[in-house]
Parts: sequence; structure tokens; C-alpha cells
Amino acid sequence: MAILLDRNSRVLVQGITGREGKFHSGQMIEYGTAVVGGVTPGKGGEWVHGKPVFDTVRACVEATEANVSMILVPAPFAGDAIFEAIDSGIKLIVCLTEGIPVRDMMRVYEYLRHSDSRLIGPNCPGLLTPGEAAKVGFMPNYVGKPGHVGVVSKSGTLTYETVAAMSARGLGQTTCVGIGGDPIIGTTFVDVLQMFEDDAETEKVVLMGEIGGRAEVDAAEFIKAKMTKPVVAFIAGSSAPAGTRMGHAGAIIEGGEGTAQEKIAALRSAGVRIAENPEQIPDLLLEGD
Amino acid sequence: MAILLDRNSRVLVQGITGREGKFHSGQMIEYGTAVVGGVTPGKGGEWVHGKPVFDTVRACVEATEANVSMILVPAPFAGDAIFEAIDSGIKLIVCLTEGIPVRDMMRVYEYLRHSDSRLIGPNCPGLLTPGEAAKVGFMPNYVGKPGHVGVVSKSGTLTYETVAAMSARGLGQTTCVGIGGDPIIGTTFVDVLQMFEDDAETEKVVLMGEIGGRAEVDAAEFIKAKMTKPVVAFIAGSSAPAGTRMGHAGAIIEGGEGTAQEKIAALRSAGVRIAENPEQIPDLLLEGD
Amino acid sequence: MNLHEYQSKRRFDKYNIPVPRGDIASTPEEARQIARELGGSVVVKAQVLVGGRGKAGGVKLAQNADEAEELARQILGMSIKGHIVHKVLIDPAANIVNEIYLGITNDRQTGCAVMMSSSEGGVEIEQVAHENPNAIIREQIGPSLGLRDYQARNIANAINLPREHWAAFTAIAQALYRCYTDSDATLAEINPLVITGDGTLLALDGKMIIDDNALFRQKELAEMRDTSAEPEAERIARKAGLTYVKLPGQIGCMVNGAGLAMTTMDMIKLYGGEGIGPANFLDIGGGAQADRVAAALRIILSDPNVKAILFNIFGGITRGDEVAHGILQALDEVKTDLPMIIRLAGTNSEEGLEIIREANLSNIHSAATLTEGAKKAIAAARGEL
Amino acid sequence: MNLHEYQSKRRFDKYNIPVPRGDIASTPEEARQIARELGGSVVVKAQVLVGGRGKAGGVKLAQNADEAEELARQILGMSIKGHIVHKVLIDPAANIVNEIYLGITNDRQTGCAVMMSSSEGGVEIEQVAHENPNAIIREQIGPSLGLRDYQARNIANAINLPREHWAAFTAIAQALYRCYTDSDATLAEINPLVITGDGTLLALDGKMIIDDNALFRQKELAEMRDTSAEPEAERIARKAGLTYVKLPGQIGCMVNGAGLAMTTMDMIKLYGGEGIGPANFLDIGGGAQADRVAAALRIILSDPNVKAILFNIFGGITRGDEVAHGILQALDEVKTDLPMIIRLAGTNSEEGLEIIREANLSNIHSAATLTEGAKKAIAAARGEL
Repeated sequence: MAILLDRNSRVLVQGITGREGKFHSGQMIEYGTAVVGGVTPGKGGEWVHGKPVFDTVRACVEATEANVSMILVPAPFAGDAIFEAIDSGIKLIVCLTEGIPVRDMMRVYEYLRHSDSRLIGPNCPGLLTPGEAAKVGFMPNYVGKPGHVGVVSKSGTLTYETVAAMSARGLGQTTCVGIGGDPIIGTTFVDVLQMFEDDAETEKVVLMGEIGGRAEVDAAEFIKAKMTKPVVAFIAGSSAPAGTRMGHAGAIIEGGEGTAQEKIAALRSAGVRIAENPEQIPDLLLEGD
Repeated sequence: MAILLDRNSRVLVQGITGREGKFHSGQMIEYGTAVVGGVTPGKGGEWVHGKPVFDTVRACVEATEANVSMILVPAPFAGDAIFEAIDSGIKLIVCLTEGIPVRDMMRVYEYLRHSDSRLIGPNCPGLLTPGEAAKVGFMPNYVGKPGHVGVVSKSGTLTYETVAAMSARGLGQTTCVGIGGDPIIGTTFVDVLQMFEDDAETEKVVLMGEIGGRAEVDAAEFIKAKMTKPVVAFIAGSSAPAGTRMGHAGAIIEGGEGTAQEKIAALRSAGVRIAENPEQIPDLLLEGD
Repeated sequence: MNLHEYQSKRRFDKYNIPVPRGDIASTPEEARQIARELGGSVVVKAQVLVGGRGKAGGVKLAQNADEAEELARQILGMSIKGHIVHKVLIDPAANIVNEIYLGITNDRQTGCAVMMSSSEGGVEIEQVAHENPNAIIREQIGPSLGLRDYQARNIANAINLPREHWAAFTAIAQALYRCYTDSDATLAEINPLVITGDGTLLALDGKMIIDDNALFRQKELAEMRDTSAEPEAERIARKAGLTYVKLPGQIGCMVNGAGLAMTTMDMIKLYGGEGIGPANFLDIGGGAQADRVAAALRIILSDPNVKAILFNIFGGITRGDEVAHGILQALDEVKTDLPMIIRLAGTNSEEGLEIIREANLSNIHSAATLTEGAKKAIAAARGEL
Repeated sequence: MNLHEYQSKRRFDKYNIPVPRGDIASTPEEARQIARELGGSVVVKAQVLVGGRGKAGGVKLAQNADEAEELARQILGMSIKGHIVHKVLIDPAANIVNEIYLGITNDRQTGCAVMMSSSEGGVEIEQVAHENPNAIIREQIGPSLGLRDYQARNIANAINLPREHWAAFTAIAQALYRCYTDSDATLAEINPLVITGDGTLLALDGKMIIDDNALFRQKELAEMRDTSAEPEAERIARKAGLTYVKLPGQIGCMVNGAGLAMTTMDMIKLYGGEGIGPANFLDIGGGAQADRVAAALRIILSDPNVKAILFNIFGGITRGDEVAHGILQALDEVKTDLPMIIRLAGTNSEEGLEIIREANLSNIHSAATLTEGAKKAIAAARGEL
């Protein structure tokens, strides 16, 4: 087992004919993922990596029985791409696109809440389930390793960093989930923590947060109330000055809310062990045994 | 017991200061209904029948703990009145207003589907639960009588007609529900049939339909598949020429669909006994015993 | 409220849906003038608010301005299913390669708008629906999201539209949806939407129905109502806020509520047998007040076929005393000896009956129930009361 | 992107939100002219994209045109928290009876817009939130329904607004929401919204923040960006599509991904101790290509405080070979002897490292891990590498 993504996942790529779409679908196929087709309006009938391209998600789903969509289309079109995936019955949508306007995401969020689909992201690195040779997104193919730690993170590269460090120490992963750091995202820390808690194969969980917002505080409250599995966390941004936006729309400390210190304190009080350096995470995971 | 409305219902009236609002709240109070207050923007602080008037539904709910709203405001404002009731946490909304534009109702319908509220109507006569001395809407106070027959109807006056005839023959009702005949309504025949099926006190059900749409055919399918209680029905409009709109937006036979004959056939095949004349309904109900 | 073809197409034009650059003529001379300005062959199309005008000879092709004048002369004044042609539309003849159907309507089942399309344009969609339902592609449109481009692509894909037309098709679909929504339409239909010889899309015929309940906020559209073809009685009824439909029988009916009004008609048919039927459907609506009742009575009395009148009022929001006042008020203005059967029940019915009784009119009979009322009205119509 | 007060208020004015009829001056003479035209006493307000200008002496009341000129002379050119005042707004002084707060922002928790209001206007809403959170009334606004009139009434009721102002308040609330939505704002705020002596409502001060991600469709707003107060390096970074924040330390950082960039800064702080810190936050973004990397490097090198540079690239969407090309390209254009520590991992990192190795530059050191990279950079900044 694992969460969200496994060997039964049949992935279509919205934006497969773009530069990034092409490259990363290739990486995914190489990793073993069942990429079954792609969608680019106006390019139906073409082929990418031997996979058929369709004009619409509906046509792709009908022909390929895809059940997961990875979205990698330019930001102005990403909101519509998500709507199209939802309306085509895709149950798991992973949107990698960065820079989607908040107004578009507010509409997506409202629509999504009333649908049966789950959205991961946007502006996220995607999912990796090493034990099932399944990947959706950007995570470098070599970083993961099958095992029993669930990883959930707001950040992309910081996740690769940590997962690679874990793998190097023999600590494999069930699934690595990058939820993205945008102000409005489809799946939160709490959602993923719940899934890991319910997943028989996951024994421990790593959470990677950062400054801004209160998602980590919500996570701490959830861990305290509901989780039985040990959690190790790292929070990025303890050196960031208040009130400064650090890249991610999410990474800003608002009016004294969302500092690393306050998040770390909340997590600690929920029994979470905190790493000072992401490269210490494997130590903390091993210590626990 | 009964369905939807009982002696615990605390009713607020949106549009209580209007001519009709005032008259019918008076009738409801006389009947025994717990009318606890009313709402008319700009008239907060006034009193009608000794009940306080508020500017907003929220303020009324906070002060009176109302849990049912009856809406009787002019059609241009009725859509917003329903949104306001939903947003104020009202679980049962009965909208009597006639003539709401379809576009407004499409928006209401979408919003409603994603809320916890139930809407009866619009353009309906409301609800009557004689055994609990509770009434919301237009049904004349004297027509009902406590008993064990559930009544559900698209039509207003036709319902009074039938209910009065039943009461005169000693056949009392659990609840009488007028669902309205508009193209888009909040609660359908099927919804109400399900409630009557589940209600321990209801022994038999009367359904009053009319030409247009396919709600009666859906009801027939539901009755065939799910209902154990006997149903008696009358369908109005068997003499109406095809393609002619008969008042209700609902009462039009569209392209050969929705004739009385076809509805009657569907209901008959579900084991429903059909009255040729609403005044025969009591006979059919009594025959069954 | 139905719009004429030319009204619908002018509305489409405002939304940048390509339509033929024709114009409207009320006289043969105007038709000639328009045809001359357009040049080439033209189509002369009767503007009536009823279907089947093609079969009735209301749509003709003219090779030149002379022919256009001649055809306009034939068509203007023609009666199509009882509708007199007062105007013809003169459109340039189009070079048609392919015909598509594209329409939007309200869907009761899902409570939202639905866009329908079919590669079989030019015929009535009801006919396609009957003969080949799978040929109709449907896309539900949620009111909050509106029509999305991918939905238009879904349709284009499903009707096998050649890809070079997708962009134009999507733009037209979006425009039609905006037009439908902005207009509070219950139907907005392009039939046929044609692919022309020069590879463009063109809305050759158009139809819109506007939600009567929304006319209060659609002033511009409300003014487009063509009452020239409307029967006088229906026009008066509409102005008085009544719903009236003329029927061929002898018994005038005045009822409150559409369901009860239909039931009353049904009872007349049921007990009347051959040769007896309702003269009208008339719903005075909820909460009808005295002057509305009076207007209703005047309308019924204006029908020379009427031999008897049946009032069936079961008061809920409508109050019996007001109905009674209305009847007396109308009888004061419009004298009649016709037998009238009055059945009043419900809210304030006692008061109403008392008012009628006090008026002491010899041609008024009361009935306690609907069945009794229907039977008495039938007897009265037969001169047997 | 922040708008100036005067830009926000001009935008409000377009939506019929009542604002003072003032104007903007770049010189004391212009200020005098505007004050003279307005007549009476005026307020001279520094236009800077930073809070707290009142306390800093950037807002002053002038009794007449002479005083307005004199105050404008004092305020223009003033530095408020490092922002130089280039423009002042001259508004007529208002007769204030009461001050309200009214704002709309995006709410992360609910994923929708929220309208906030408080009867305690004129102070920073964050301060109210801190001291008296119950004084802030919130109404969530669903994107499909938008703000409804009853929500404005709910607010008016909750802040105890006298009923004679409800209609005007509702209109302003609706206009503010439309302005917020149409502008792709993440904040639209009127603070204070005042009730004047003559019983009208007036938006005395305004603030808008526009979603940077939406500027592609907000051309008019995008052109309002005031770059005069923006540090040169940040301006260049923005144009290159980079996120750069200047910090007071010595170690220039170039990292891909915001989370890893912050973590790299954190590691420098963690291992650097007193006197050593990051010189910047710099996220080259996902999929950064050679020219973007080169631009980033040029920006870092333009900071005279920088003693060493730490590259920390963990490729996912970003590819190591492209980063390597970018570094070499930039070094080709901008020569430097500064020690550079390069840590490349992830997608195509082998290729990248090979490219760097082949360039054979003596001031480049490689690191295998983030910790090693940070420690080497600290040593280099101390001149100990």
C-alpha cells in the first residue's frame, strides 16, 4: 500500500506537449509510472513518448481510462485545466503550475469542495510512491526508496533534499507528498496526515513546513488529537525577517502570525520532534526506534 | 411525528411587513404555529402580531432561535432572501413567492445543493401538519385534520380541494406538502415520498401531480422500487392541449413529454391507484382498507 | 416571451455571433430595396412566432430584387397557423457546406442550463431528439462557472467538427451563452449554424425565448414583444396579470391556481361528454384582487362561444370576499344574462358567499363542490339548468 | 504589488465609492496650486508604499495654500522607513464625525474572500485584531455568489451603523467588492471610511494590493507600479522573474525553491554564529534556465557586502546542467574573484557538476550536502577557506 498514488494509477498529463510537460512525463515513464496519454487543445492526434495526445480531457479519459491528471499548463490556463479535470471525473488531480492568480484558485477551491475530486497543489512538486514505482511531478527519480516513512511537505526542493538524505541512510518512504505553499491549496497537511495515519504501511511521518499561514499549527493540533504514529518535522524560515515575502506567496509572516518559532512550539507541544537542519531528520527518525 | 414541520418548528417570516406576509402570519399564529419573528430590511424594531421584526435573518435567528423560514417577498428579491436564509443557518426554508426568474433559481439551486438547508418551493402553498397545529404557508386553516395520510402536491388550490375532501370524510393527514410547480424546485416528489415512507405515523400517501416535466414519472419509479405504503394519485391536465402553457411554468407539455396519460400510466404500473376526480381520492383511500 | 427570428439574430449580432447582414421589410417595396442593396440572391423569410413556416411556404429563395418583391408580396399577409405575417426578413442567400444545431436551454432535471449541439442542423431539435437521441450532445453549464472553453471543445469533438472551425465555434458558443444569460432567456438557439463555402461559421436562423418572470429587469427585450399576432383577449389577460388560454368549448372557467384550473377543465371534459368542453384556461393567480377578477370576467364574456361560466375558487392566498367583490364589480360594468355557477371555498369563503347572496342575482347559482359545480355548469351550457 | 493611496482612491472613484476630490503634487508649487483650487484647509499626505507615515510626520494639516506649499516642501524628499517621498496627495480636510474600517482580503482558512469591518476605523486593523478581536466583523464572500446585500446589512447591523447610512454603506461595500474582484486585488481597504458632518460616507484613505500573479491580465494596474522607491536589485530581479530580497549579511545565496532558499539561509545563521548571515534571499524558481541564473548571479555580485556565494541547487524541474551553464555564462560577463561554493543535486546534477569541473575555475568549490555547503560558505566569508 501507500497513499494517493500506486501502480494502479493511470496518469494523463495536461500540457504534455509543452517543454516541461514533455521532459517530466519522460522522467515519470522512466521511473515506471503508467503515463497513459496527454491533453493539449489543438494537438489531438499527436504522440509524445509514444503516448497519445488528445484535445480534451474527456476524450483522453474515454480512450485511456486515466484516473490521475498531472497539470503542467501555463498559469493563465491552469484554473480551467483543473475544472476540466474535475468535470471529466478525474479523482486525483496534481497541479504543478506555479503563479496561478488567487482569484482563479478561489473559484477552483469552491468548485472542488463540492466535487469528488482531490487536488494536490497547485505550485507543488507532486507525489512519489517509491514502492510502487509511481511518480507524478518533479521529484527527481533517484531520491526515493521504498520504505515506511510518509513525507509531506509545503516545499519542493527542500523535500528532495530531505528525501534524498533519508534514502541515503536507508530510510525509505511509503509516499512523498508535496502539497505546495500557495495561499489556497487543494490538500492540506491535516488531510495527508490523516491518510498516513490510516495507511497500514506507513510507520512514521516527516512533515516539512515553512513560515506563513497557520497550516503547521493546524497540523500540530491534529497530531495532538488524532495521530498515533511518530512525527518528525522541520520548519524553514527561522532566519527570515518579519513582514518580508520570501518567494512563495505562503512564505510571509503576517502581523506576527506564522513565525517559525510559533510553529515549532505548537508542533513540539504535540510531541513532534523538530530537526534544526533537514539533514538531521534521518537521525531523529532512527533515534525513535 | 410528521414530516418537516412539527410543534418544535420556530418560524420566521421573511417579508412579514408586507400585505400578504402580515395576513398569512396572522393565519398561521391563529392555527397554532410558533411564529417567532419576521424580517424586513429597514423595518427592524417594528412589531407584527406582537412578533419582533428584524433587519436581517441573522439578527432574527440570534434573537428568536427560529429554525424555519417562510419567504414571502416580491419575486425580484426572493433569490437573495433564500441565500440569506441558507447563510443564516435556517434548515427548512419554505418559499411561497411566485414568479422568480429561472436564472435566479438556477443559482439558488446550485447553492442549495451544497448547503445543509432544505428548500420547499418556490411558488408553492407551503406545509401543514394538522396533528401538531403547525402551518407554514397558504393552506386554509380549516382544511386539515390530524391523521395518517401524507399528502404531496405540485399544486396549491388543488391541494386544499383534496385535503378538505379528505378531512370531510374523516381521513386526516400527517403532513401536507406543496412542492410547487416551477421548473426548478428545492424539494421533489421523490424527496417527500422518501420522508413519508420513513415516517412511522404516515400510513398512506396521496400524490397530486400535473402535466409537464417528468417529476411524476420519477415518482412512479421511486414508488415501484422503494415504497411499501399505498399511494393514491391524481394528475391534473388530462384535457389540456399539447404545447400550450397552462399558467405554471411547469404545466406545459413539451414535445410529447409530460402528458397526463403518460404520467398516469407510469404511476399505474408502479401500483398507484389513480383518481379521475380529486373528490374520489377519499374513496380510493378508504377502499384500500 | 418569444422573439422573432430577426430580433434574435440582432441580439446575437450584439454578442458578435456572425449573422447574415439582412434587414426587415414590412412592404414588398421595402423588400425589393433591401434585396437590391444586398445584391445577388436572397431569402425572404416570414417573421411569425410559430414553427413550421418553411412547410407553410413562408420561406422562399429569390434570385433578384424583382423576385424578392414578388415573394414578399405573397408572404406578407399570409396566415401561418393563425399567425398573420406582418414582416419578412430579407437575408443574403448563404453558400451552405454543412449545417449544425447549437442551442441552450434550462434543464429541469439538473436545475441548470444545458448546451445542446448536433451535427444534424436545420431540422427541429425535437425531431432529432426523437429519431436519433444520441446525435444530440449535451453539456451542463453550472451557473457559477458558466460555460468553459473545454466544454465547447468537448462539443466540437463530439459532433466531429473539423478542427479548423474549433476556435470560431468556441467563440460562438461562449457568445451564445452570454447572450442567453444576459437576456434571461429560457432558450437561445442557432439552427442551423452553417459552415459556409468560404469556411466561416454563420448563424443562419435564430430563436430566443425570454423568461416572462424576468421581463421586469429586461426592459429592452420586453419592448420587443410583438402583440400584433396575439389574440386580443390574451393581450388583455397578460396586462391584467392573468394567465388565459382560449379553448374551443362553451364553458368559461375562472379558477385560482393552475392545478385547480386544469382540474376544473378536466372535470368539464369528464362529465360533459361529446360536444361540451371548457372555453378557456384561466388562472387568476394567487391573492387575486377585485379588479383582476373583474378583468378576468370581462375576458371570459368577450368570447361569443361561452354559454355558461364556472367560478371555482378555493381560497388560500386568494380570499373569497375579494373574489365576490370582483365578480359583482365586473357584472356592474359588463351586463350579462349567462348562467354563472359559483363555487367558493377556503379563506374567507363564507364572507364571499354572503356577498354574492346579498347581491341577489337570478343568473347566479352556487355549488358546494367542484363536481357539483362542473355538473351544474354543463347543464347550464346545455340550457338544462 | 502595492498601490499608492492616491492610486487606490482613484480606482475606488471609478466604482463610485465617494473619495475626497484631491489631487497629487510632485512639487511644493503644485501642492499650493491644488490647495488653492480646493479652497479651505487641506491635508498633505506623503505617498509611500509603507505604513506608519503618519507617525513619521508624512501627513500634515494645512490651513491654506501657503501652508500646503510649505508642508509639501517638508514632506517631499523625506525618507520614511527607507522610502523616499516623491509625491504628496493634497486632499480637502474632512469634517469627521465617525471613523469605520472596511476592507476585503483573501482568507487562507476558508479559501475565499472575506469582508472585514470595524466601528474602530482609522487605526491599523492588525492592531484592532490584536487588542479587540471581537470588534472586527467578518463576512465570507463565496466567489460564485459574490457579496450579497444582506451581508452588507449583517455588517452594518453588527458595527451598529445608524440605519440612515445603511443604503450608502451597502453601495460602498458592493463597489469595494467589485473593485477588489475586477482588480485581482488581494487587499482592498478603506481606512477610515468616515461619516462626515453632513451625514455622508467618505473613503478618506485607501489601500490596495494587487496579486502579482494576475498582472498579466491587469495591464492598466501593472503600469501603475511605482519603481522609484524600489531598490535597483529587486527591480532587476523582478524583471528577470526571480524573487530577491536583500538582507544585511555577507553570504550571497542562490537557491531553487523558496523552502530550500529559506533553509539555506537558516543553515548559514545556524552555523555562522555572530556576525555572519545571508546577504539575500534569492529563489531562481522552478525550471530556471541559463539566462535567469546569469541574471541572478549578477544581482548577487552587485551587492558590495557579499564576501562569498553559496549555490544550492536541488534539481527537480530545474536541471543541473542548465544551472551550470548559467553560472559560467554569468561569470563570463561579470568577472569575480569571490569564493563560490556550489552544491548541485537532483535532476541532471552529474552533468552540471561535470560542466563546472571542466571550466576549471580556481575560486569555485564544490559541496556534497547543504550542511557542507553552508559551512564552507561561512569559512569562505571569514576568509578561512
